[in-house]
Order: sequence, then C-alpha cells, then structure tokens
Amino acid sequence: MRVRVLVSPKQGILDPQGQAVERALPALGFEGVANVHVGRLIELDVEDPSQVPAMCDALLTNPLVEDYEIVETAPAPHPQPAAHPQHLS
Amino acid sequence: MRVRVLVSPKQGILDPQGQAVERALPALGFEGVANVHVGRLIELDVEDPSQVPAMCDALLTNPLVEDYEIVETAPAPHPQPAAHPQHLS
Amino acid sequence: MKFGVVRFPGSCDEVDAQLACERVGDAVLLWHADRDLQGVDGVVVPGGFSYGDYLRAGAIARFAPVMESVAEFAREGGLVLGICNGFQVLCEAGLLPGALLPNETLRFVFRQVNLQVVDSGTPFTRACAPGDTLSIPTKHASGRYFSPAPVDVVLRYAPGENPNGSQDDIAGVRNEAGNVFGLMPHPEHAVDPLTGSVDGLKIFESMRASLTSRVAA
Amino acid sequence: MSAAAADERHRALGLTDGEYDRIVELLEREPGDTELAMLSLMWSEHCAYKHSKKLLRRLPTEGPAVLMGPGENAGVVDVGGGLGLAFKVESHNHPSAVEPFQGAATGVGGILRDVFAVGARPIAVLDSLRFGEVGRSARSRYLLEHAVAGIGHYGNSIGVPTVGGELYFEHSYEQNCLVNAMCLGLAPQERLIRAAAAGPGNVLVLLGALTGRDGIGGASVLASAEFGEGDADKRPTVQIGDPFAEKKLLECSLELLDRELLVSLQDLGAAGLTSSASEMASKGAVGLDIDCDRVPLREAGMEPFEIMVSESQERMLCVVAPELVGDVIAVCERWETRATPIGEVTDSGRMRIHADGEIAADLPVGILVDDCPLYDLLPEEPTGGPSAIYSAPEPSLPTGSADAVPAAGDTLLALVASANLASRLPVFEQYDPVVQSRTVRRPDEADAAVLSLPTGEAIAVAIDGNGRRVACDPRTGAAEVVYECAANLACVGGEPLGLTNCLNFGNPEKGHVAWQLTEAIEGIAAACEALSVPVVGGNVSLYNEAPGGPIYPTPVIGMVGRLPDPARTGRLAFGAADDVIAIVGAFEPSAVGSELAKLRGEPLRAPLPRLDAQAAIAAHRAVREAVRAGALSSAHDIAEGGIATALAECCVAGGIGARVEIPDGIDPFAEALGRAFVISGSAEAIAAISNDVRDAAPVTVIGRVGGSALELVGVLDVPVQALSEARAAGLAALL
Ligand SMILES: Nc1ncnc2c1ncn2[C@@H]1O[C@H](COP(=O)(O)OP(=O)(O)O)[C@@H](O)[C@H]1O
Ligand SMILES: [Mg+2]
Repeated sequence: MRVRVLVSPKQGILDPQGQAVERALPALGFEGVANVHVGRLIELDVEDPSQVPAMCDALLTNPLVEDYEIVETAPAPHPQPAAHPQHLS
Repeated sequence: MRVRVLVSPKQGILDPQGQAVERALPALGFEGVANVHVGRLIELDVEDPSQVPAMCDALLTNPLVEDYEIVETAPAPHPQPAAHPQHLS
Repeated sequence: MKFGVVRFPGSCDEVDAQLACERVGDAVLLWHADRDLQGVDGVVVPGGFSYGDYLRAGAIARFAPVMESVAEFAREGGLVLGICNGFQVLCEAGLLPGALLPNETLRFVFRQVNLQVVDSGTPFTRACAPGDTLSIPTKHASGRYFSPAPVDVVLRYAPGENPNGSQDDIAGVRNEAGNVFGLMPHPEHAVDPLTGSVDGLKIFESMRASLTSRVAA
Repeated sequence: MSAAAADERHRALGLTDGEYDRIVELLEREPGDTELAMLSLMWSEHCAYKHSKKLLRRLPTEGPAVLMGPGENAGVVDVGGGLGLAFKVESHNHPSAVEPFQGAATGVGGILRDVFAVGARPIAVLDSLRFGEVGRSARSRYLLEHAVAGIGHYGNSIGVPTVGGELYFEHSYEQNCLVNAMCLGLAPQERLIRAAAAGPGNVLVLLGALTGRDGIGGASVLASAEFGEGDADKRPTVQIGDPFAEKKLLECSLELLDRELLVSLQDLGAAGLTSSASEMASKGAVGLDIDCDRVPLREAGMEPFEIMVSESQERMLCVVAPELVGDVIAVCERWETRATPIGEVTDSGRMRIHADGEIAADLPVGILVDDCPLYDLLPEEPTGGPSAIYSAPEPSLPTGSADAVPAAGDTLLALVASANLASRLPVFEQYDPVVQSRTVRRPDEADAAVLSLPTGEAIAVAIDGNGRRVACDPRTGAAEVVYECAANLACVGGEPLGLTNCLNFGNPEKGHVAWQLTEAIEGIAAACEALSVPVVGGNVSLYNEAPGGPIYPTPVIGMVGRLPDPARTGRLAFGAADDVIAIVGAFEPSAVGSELAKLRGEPLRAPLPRLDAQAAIAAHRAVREAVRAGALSSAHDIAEGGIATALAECCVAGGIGARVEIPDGIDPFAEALGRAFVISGSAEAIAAISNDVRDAAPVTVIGRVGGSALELVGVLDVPVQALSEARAAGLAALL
C-alpha cells in the first residue's frame, strides 16, 4: 500500500516559508493567492497501513507544531510518478 | 479554491531524506516500509486554480529535481485543518 | 569529574564540546549505538547535523540507543546539556519542552550574539551573575524556539539580537527539575581567547561546580 | 574512408574525428559502447587537460615544503611537527549554472573528497564565486542566493568551517557563473596516501553511496536511441549532495587509514568509476578487473556504461589486501557506510569491465589515461586590446561634465556600496566559520583566515582572482592575483608555503582565449618563481563561453602560508585613536582596470601598472615581520577601490575614523594590487619599522587614527557611520 502523509504547520504558528511564497507570487504576476502554507509530504510503501498513525506520532511529525493527514493511494504500487506534472482535481 | 501542491523528489534522483527515514523506521519497530520519499506540501487559496501549474513551474517547485501534483480540495475554504489527525482513505 | 559527549552520525561539534569540557574536567565521547554512559557525571548532547538533520532537526537522533540511557540519566537527576542540535534532540525527545523551528529568515545564520542570563540559579549558569551578558556564537538553520506553554527560560538573546525569530527572544530553556538545559548558541566555541570570547566557559564551569558540590554532598 | 566517418557516436560524445581515428588505430578495432563512453570521458578536456597540459608544465611545482605536488588528488605541504597540509581548489561551474544549490553543494562535496582522499581531515573551505551583475540580473541574483546556500548547506552540515572566499559580479559571467571551492586538510604525514593501485590480487572496494544515473551528462546520448516516450526515468539526473553520507564516508575513510587497512584510496569525481579506477591503475602501473554486477545500484536496469560513468556523489574507491577486506567492511558498517568489493588488481595493464558475465570493456590503461592527444594552442593577441573582446561595463556612476561628476566623498560611498566592494557579511553569515575550534581569524577580521595548529603554530589562507584586471592585461593581472594572495597572508604574518589554482577561461581553441591563457599562466609562473611559492595542484575549467564571448579570464589562486604564533597575527581594523597610519611599499596605482573605472562604464584598457617583484616582496616581508613581532594594531593590503577604500575598510572594521594626507600624485581610487599596505600602530612602532626596512620598502606615514570620520585632507571627509551603512547595504539589498 502506498501511503502519503501530508504534514502542515499547526494553525497559529508562524510559517515563514508560506509567507515567503505568498510575498513572492504577486511579484511574478500571480494575484489572488492567500493563506499559503508550506509543509512536508512523506510518501511510503507500507505493508500494514494501520501502523502509519503511530509512525507519524513517533517520528514523521512533531505533534507540537505540526498537523498531519494520511492519504492512501494506489494499492501496493511501485508506480512511476507522472513524468509530466498532472493536474488532478 | 483551496489547492494543495504535492511536491516530491523526481524519480531516480537521490533522496537523502527519504533514505534516512527509511533507515530509521525499522529501528523504531516499524517493519515492512519501503520506497520512502520526503517532499514538500504547499497549500494555498487561489482565486483562479488554472494558474497553479504556472505557479509551480515559476516558483513553487524546482522542475529539475522535483515533480508535482496538484490537488484541489474544498471550494474556497478557510478551514481549520483537523485539530486531530484524520485517517482518510 | 567526567563529562560524556554524545556522538551521533552527523554530529559536528562533539570534539569542540569535548575540548571545552576538558578545560574544566575530563571528557569522553559516547557512541550513539552504545547504551553505556561509562559512568560519566554529566552529559553533553552536542551540535551538528545528526542524521543530516533530515526530516526535522533532532528527529532521528532522539531514537539512538544512547538516548535511552541519557533519558534515564536525566530522570535520575543527572545534568544534561544540549547545545544547538543537542537542544533540538532534547526537545524532540521530550526531555525539554517546546520545539525548534526553521529560522524566520529561512537561512542558516552564523552570528556572535549577546545573551542575557535570565536564570543564574541553574546548575548550568551558577557561575554567572544575574543579568550577566555572555558573548557566544550562534550557528543554525532551525533555532526558532516555540512552546505553546510557559517555559523556564535560562537565556535570552539581548534586545535586537534575536537571530532566528525565537519566541520571546528565548535562547535557552531548562526542564522543570532544572537538571536538563538546552541552548541554541554554542558555549563550546567561546572558551579560548585565541578563537573568540571566553564567556562560554561559564556554562562548563557552572556544571563542574554543580557536580563537584553534589559529589561532596 | 576513416573509421570516424563511418560512425557518428563519437561526435555526440564530444570526440573529434581525429581523436576517434586515433582510438581505432591504438585499439586496432572499433571500441564498443561502454569502451567509447569511457574513452570519451577520459579524453575530455576535463579529464585529459588536452588544451592546457602543455602550458601547465610552465608552473613551478617544487619547493622545500612540498610533500605531494600536482598529479595527486590534492597537493600537500609540510607545516612542521610531522603534519601535512593538503589543499586544492576545484570548479563546479557548469553544474552550478544548471542547478545552483546542488551544483555548489556538490562542488564542496567533491573538493572535500579530494582532500580526504590523500588522508587529510578537511579543516577549512573557501569559496570563489562569479556571477553576472546582480544589480541588473534577476537570474544572477537567483544563482548567487542558491549557490551560497548550497555551499553553506554542505560545509555547515559536514562540520568543516568555511573560513573565507571571494565574490565578484561582472557582466561577462552572466551566462557562465563560476563556482570554485577550495578545501584544506590536515594529516599526520604518515597517514598521507597516494592513489596508485598496487598488488595484483588485491581487492578493489567501492565505498559510500549507491550508484545512480547522476550526472551522466554527455554520455547519455548512448542511451538516447533507446529512450522511448515512457522512458523518462532513464534520463540522467541532477546530482544531489548528501553531506550526511559524506560525513560518514569521511570519518570512515580516515579510520580505515588510521588502522592501516588500505593500500590506496581515491575519490570518485568527474567521470566516476572510469576516471578513478583508470587513474589508480595508471599510477600503479597495474590493471583492474571490475564487475559491474557487483556495483550497488540505486536504480534498476542500469547499463554498464552508465555504471562506469555515473557521477553519483559521496563515493570512494580503495584497494585492500584480500585478508583485510573483512576488517574494512566492519569499520564501514560502524560508520553506516556501504563497502562493496567490486573487482581486483591485476597485472594485465588493462581495464576490464565485466557485466552480465560478459566483457563490456577491455582497454589498455594507457589508452584511457595517457594517449589522449595534447594540443598546442594558437595564441593570438587581439589587435584592438581588451575592448576588442569585451564590451564596456554599464556605467552606474555619472561621468562627463564636471558638475555631473560626484564629489570624492560620494564616489567613495558609491564604491564601498558597490556589489564588488560591499560587505560580504550577507554571504559569509550563512557559513559556519568556527567549527573544529581552530579559527583564529574569521571573515572580515583580517585579509586572510588564520587557523591554529596542534603544534602551537598556525596557518593562513587566502583565495583571490580579479578577472576584469586579468582581462585588461592577462600577464600582469594574473601575477597580481598571486601577489595579492601573498599580501593577504603577510597581513596576518603568514609566509607562503604553496598555492593551488583554478584556471577559468573561455574556449582555448580561439586565438584570443589561447593568448589570455598563455599569458596568465606565464604571469602566475613568474610570480611563483619570484615569491618562491610552488604550485601544488589545481584545476582547469575551459569553454566558459556565451554567444556574446568568453568570460573574463579568471585564474583563481588559493594560497596557504605558515606563521609561528597565532597569538601574534594581524587584524585589518584600526585599533586605537592616535595610532599612526602608514603606507608600506612602492605604490604607483592607476585607474586602469579599477572598480571606479568600472562604475563609470569605462572600456577595459591595458596595461596595468608595472609590477616590481622585488619591491612587492620587500613590502610583504616588512609587513609580515612587523605583524609577527606584534608591533602593529592593523595591517591591510591596498586592493580594489584604491587607498581610499582600504582606509574606509579599516575605519569601518574598527568603528573609528582617521585623518590622512594622501601623498602627492596618488589618485585615492586608483589601483595596484598586491604591492602595498596600510598599517597602523604606535608612533614608535611605525618609526621602528620604517627604520628597519627603509632600504627595501618605503614606509610613508600618512596620518592618524581617530575621530568619527574618514578625512582625506583636501579630498573627502565622510562619517564612518555613513561608510559603514553604505558598505553593509550594498550586497544585503541584493541577497
Ligand atoms: N591549473 C593547475 N595547476 C596545477 N595543477 C593542476 C592544475 N589543474 C589540474 N592540476 C592537477 O592535475 C591533476 C588532475 O586534476 P583533476 O582532474 O582536477 O583531479 P581530480 O580528478 O582529483 O579532481 C590534479 O593533481 C591537479 O592538482
Ligand atoms: Mg580526485
């Protein structure tokens, strides 16, 4: 099972990376962007997906400052990530 | 529109962070984990989601070393990220 | 008086810390994979980039076998000093409160900073007078201290000198019991007039004095 | 019909028809794919030095302190007490232009490996950077920001202090940035090791990272025919630096040497296994059998040629006696570093590469290492002078009618705020200069970094190279760089022991570039001879050309020296009010090639002011001895921006003013590098120095330290605060 862990900075904690992106985008001509946050994406193949929350609490995230969300993707793939970026919705 | 950009190291490229995590997990008693990659998660509110691929190419990602995927989530939310981690599948 | 300085893969300032300890006592390196603390009287978790700082600074190192012994040592009241990466490791390990986040500038920064001694009553600062200022280098990419709850602050950056956006200018904190202390600046790089200031020596001298009086008691 | 004409593979790999014909002639057959990949890299400019090797022979390489000279992974000089100091500078220009963070980071990683490959523990890094005009070019700002971050990332994470460097911005680097890194290492002399493989039957062991398709670069054309649409994963990839892996590899390599488990050791750099293995074989006059199937891979399905040319980072190759292989693996396991026997030393004199039970390559070592043709250059001095090659810099100061020209004080403020002269703090603040507890002088404290040695003595190191001045006048400009390095060492009391160089030039097949290269090497060689400083190593980076022309010819010199007492070293900051200020040395500067000329947009001109070697050397000696005697409060060489700028730098560093009368006939902004100094000290001390060296080097008292402004009587009067702010803001605004 391929699993993704989406880690974002906890609400209310200063996120300078997100701010930097938010400041830089209008300078490149991208308007109408708000609320930018930058976090971490961890992708892994696991035999037992029920272990993932424990992995998150122990190692993958710091619960004091980060929230996370676990998303299971394809069943046990060794997939080629798209060679070209895809737009999924 | 709330959009997530999932950025991962390009296939084949060295991912020292992923390797470090992959080596650390068994030591914590988590077995059966493979193919770990660590990337970045960027979350943003955009007025015009069709601009996001251009933002990715211009600023949010480094196309030489990263691939990305765009995921649209809730329509224009200012949501509270779940206070407690959620397990979605 | 014997200090033990932990060496993780990726530690960089462990020999510097050892040299600093040796100015006030004996010091040995403690290998990350060994649980044996070799009977040391105090432990230093040094600076550097343990496990490459991958994932989060200190996140992987806290699981090294030696850290189980260090945690045990701390629970029994042993003195544990965490410097920079060592501070990050101690926070990740829950031996100190709070977390160290990426610098507000998002850059690594090296800077000689002035520190105000907020609490000169700890075993790590007793050689300082209250309100002393220490000139000590800082160098890190993730030194922005954050804690949702009130903490026992030992050192603050002098006004206007906060190099990383740390909450309330916090540079160093202790645990409630007072036997575990972590700071982002590097006192081991301020022990020799030839290479900089000597203000950092006060931290090591304080530890020696605390340990000596304990042994005597 | 020649073999070459029949087969086009070699052209895509960068070999000429003539070179290919030569290969066929030597082999008496056509090379196979893997062989051709290996040969094309070994016969590349980067590995074979085919356009520079003959010229490099001009450089003096011998001296009493030399323990290892050019030809080894790093040169080594004797610093006393049984210690050797290894050092080398290397370029990573092209990878940094493509991906500046990783390019610069892996540049540092590569030069560190060269140093620990000779058994030395890396103790310091310096960086030498060139970009386009950051004030005008967003691309250059991007490259600067990320290259600096990359250097810091690698050096900081691996625990080696970055103690110095240099940085210039010129239009000529807009398309071709330069990222050169230098590393110094220290070794007990008995731990020094050479790369020569020896002992048929000994085992070849690959240490460190997995091998992936990193930096396969040009050779990937061999695979391109097989690239289907869905084969994106087979494309070569950008090299990613892993300082954590290298830290373990470094500790592990040094422990293997301390335990005397290795016969020889070699890093893997450009051209990967091919280059490392064939050079080890060549140096030891042996053969090597390598089994690709045993090379641990990061990706499935790699072809033998990919394995042989992969530039995956953080790998080393060593030769081990068979009975010690187990011990080697045990040490490596402790350091969590992979160690894999991949072949053995033979007496065949051939490189034989096995894969899938077949022989993928079977080449005489000599054809790989020695037989690439060396070319003579056809130098041609451009008839129109330097401005025939380079367009004038864009002006940033008004010129022309008298009232448009800024007052001298404003000129000085503009100079100290200009990108080339402004404070480098925003850069070096991103580097750790103190780890390892040796750093006696950090950046901005003195003209050279000073590191203490366990012997109680110290070493000094500086790196320099002003390409614009070399473009004006290659021979004198290149010589000036050597003198400036020596002058920097003199400011901290250091006496030169040896130097390393990186020759960054354009396309040597063009007459004017060939001329620049020839002249510059002549200038360096003559300076080395005059100063008695041997060249112990270096690197050459050619073909730095854009459609608009070549980069400024940029020889970068890194020089190391020795001083007896770290407690008596120099500072550049004025120390105390009432100290006397003097110029030491014959100083006859000119506006040619100066920073002010650049700010005014003047075309490049020749010649630079004449360089009197004996006068310069006498000035160096006078300052060095005075610093060593502890007689001075400050010492600073007069370099870019002239004496006004040098004085401003001493004032800003000390936070104190000065009142000075510039001697008649000296333009305060005119330049002559490497020849003269501004010193300060007590009146008695300056008088004593003047007395001691009167015959050899003139000492001209010009004023006193004090007040809160820098006053050049009759010329300018500027508050130190204003100078300090201008100098601080110049680069900070761009980074
Ligand atoms: N400009 C130069 N001056 C002196 N020696 C040089 C110069 N360029 C290269 N060398 C020497 O040639 C040898 C090969 O250099 P290089 O290919 O860069 O080595 P490596 O593969 O170890 O990085 C080295 O010993 C180097 O010191
Ligand atoms: Mg080498």
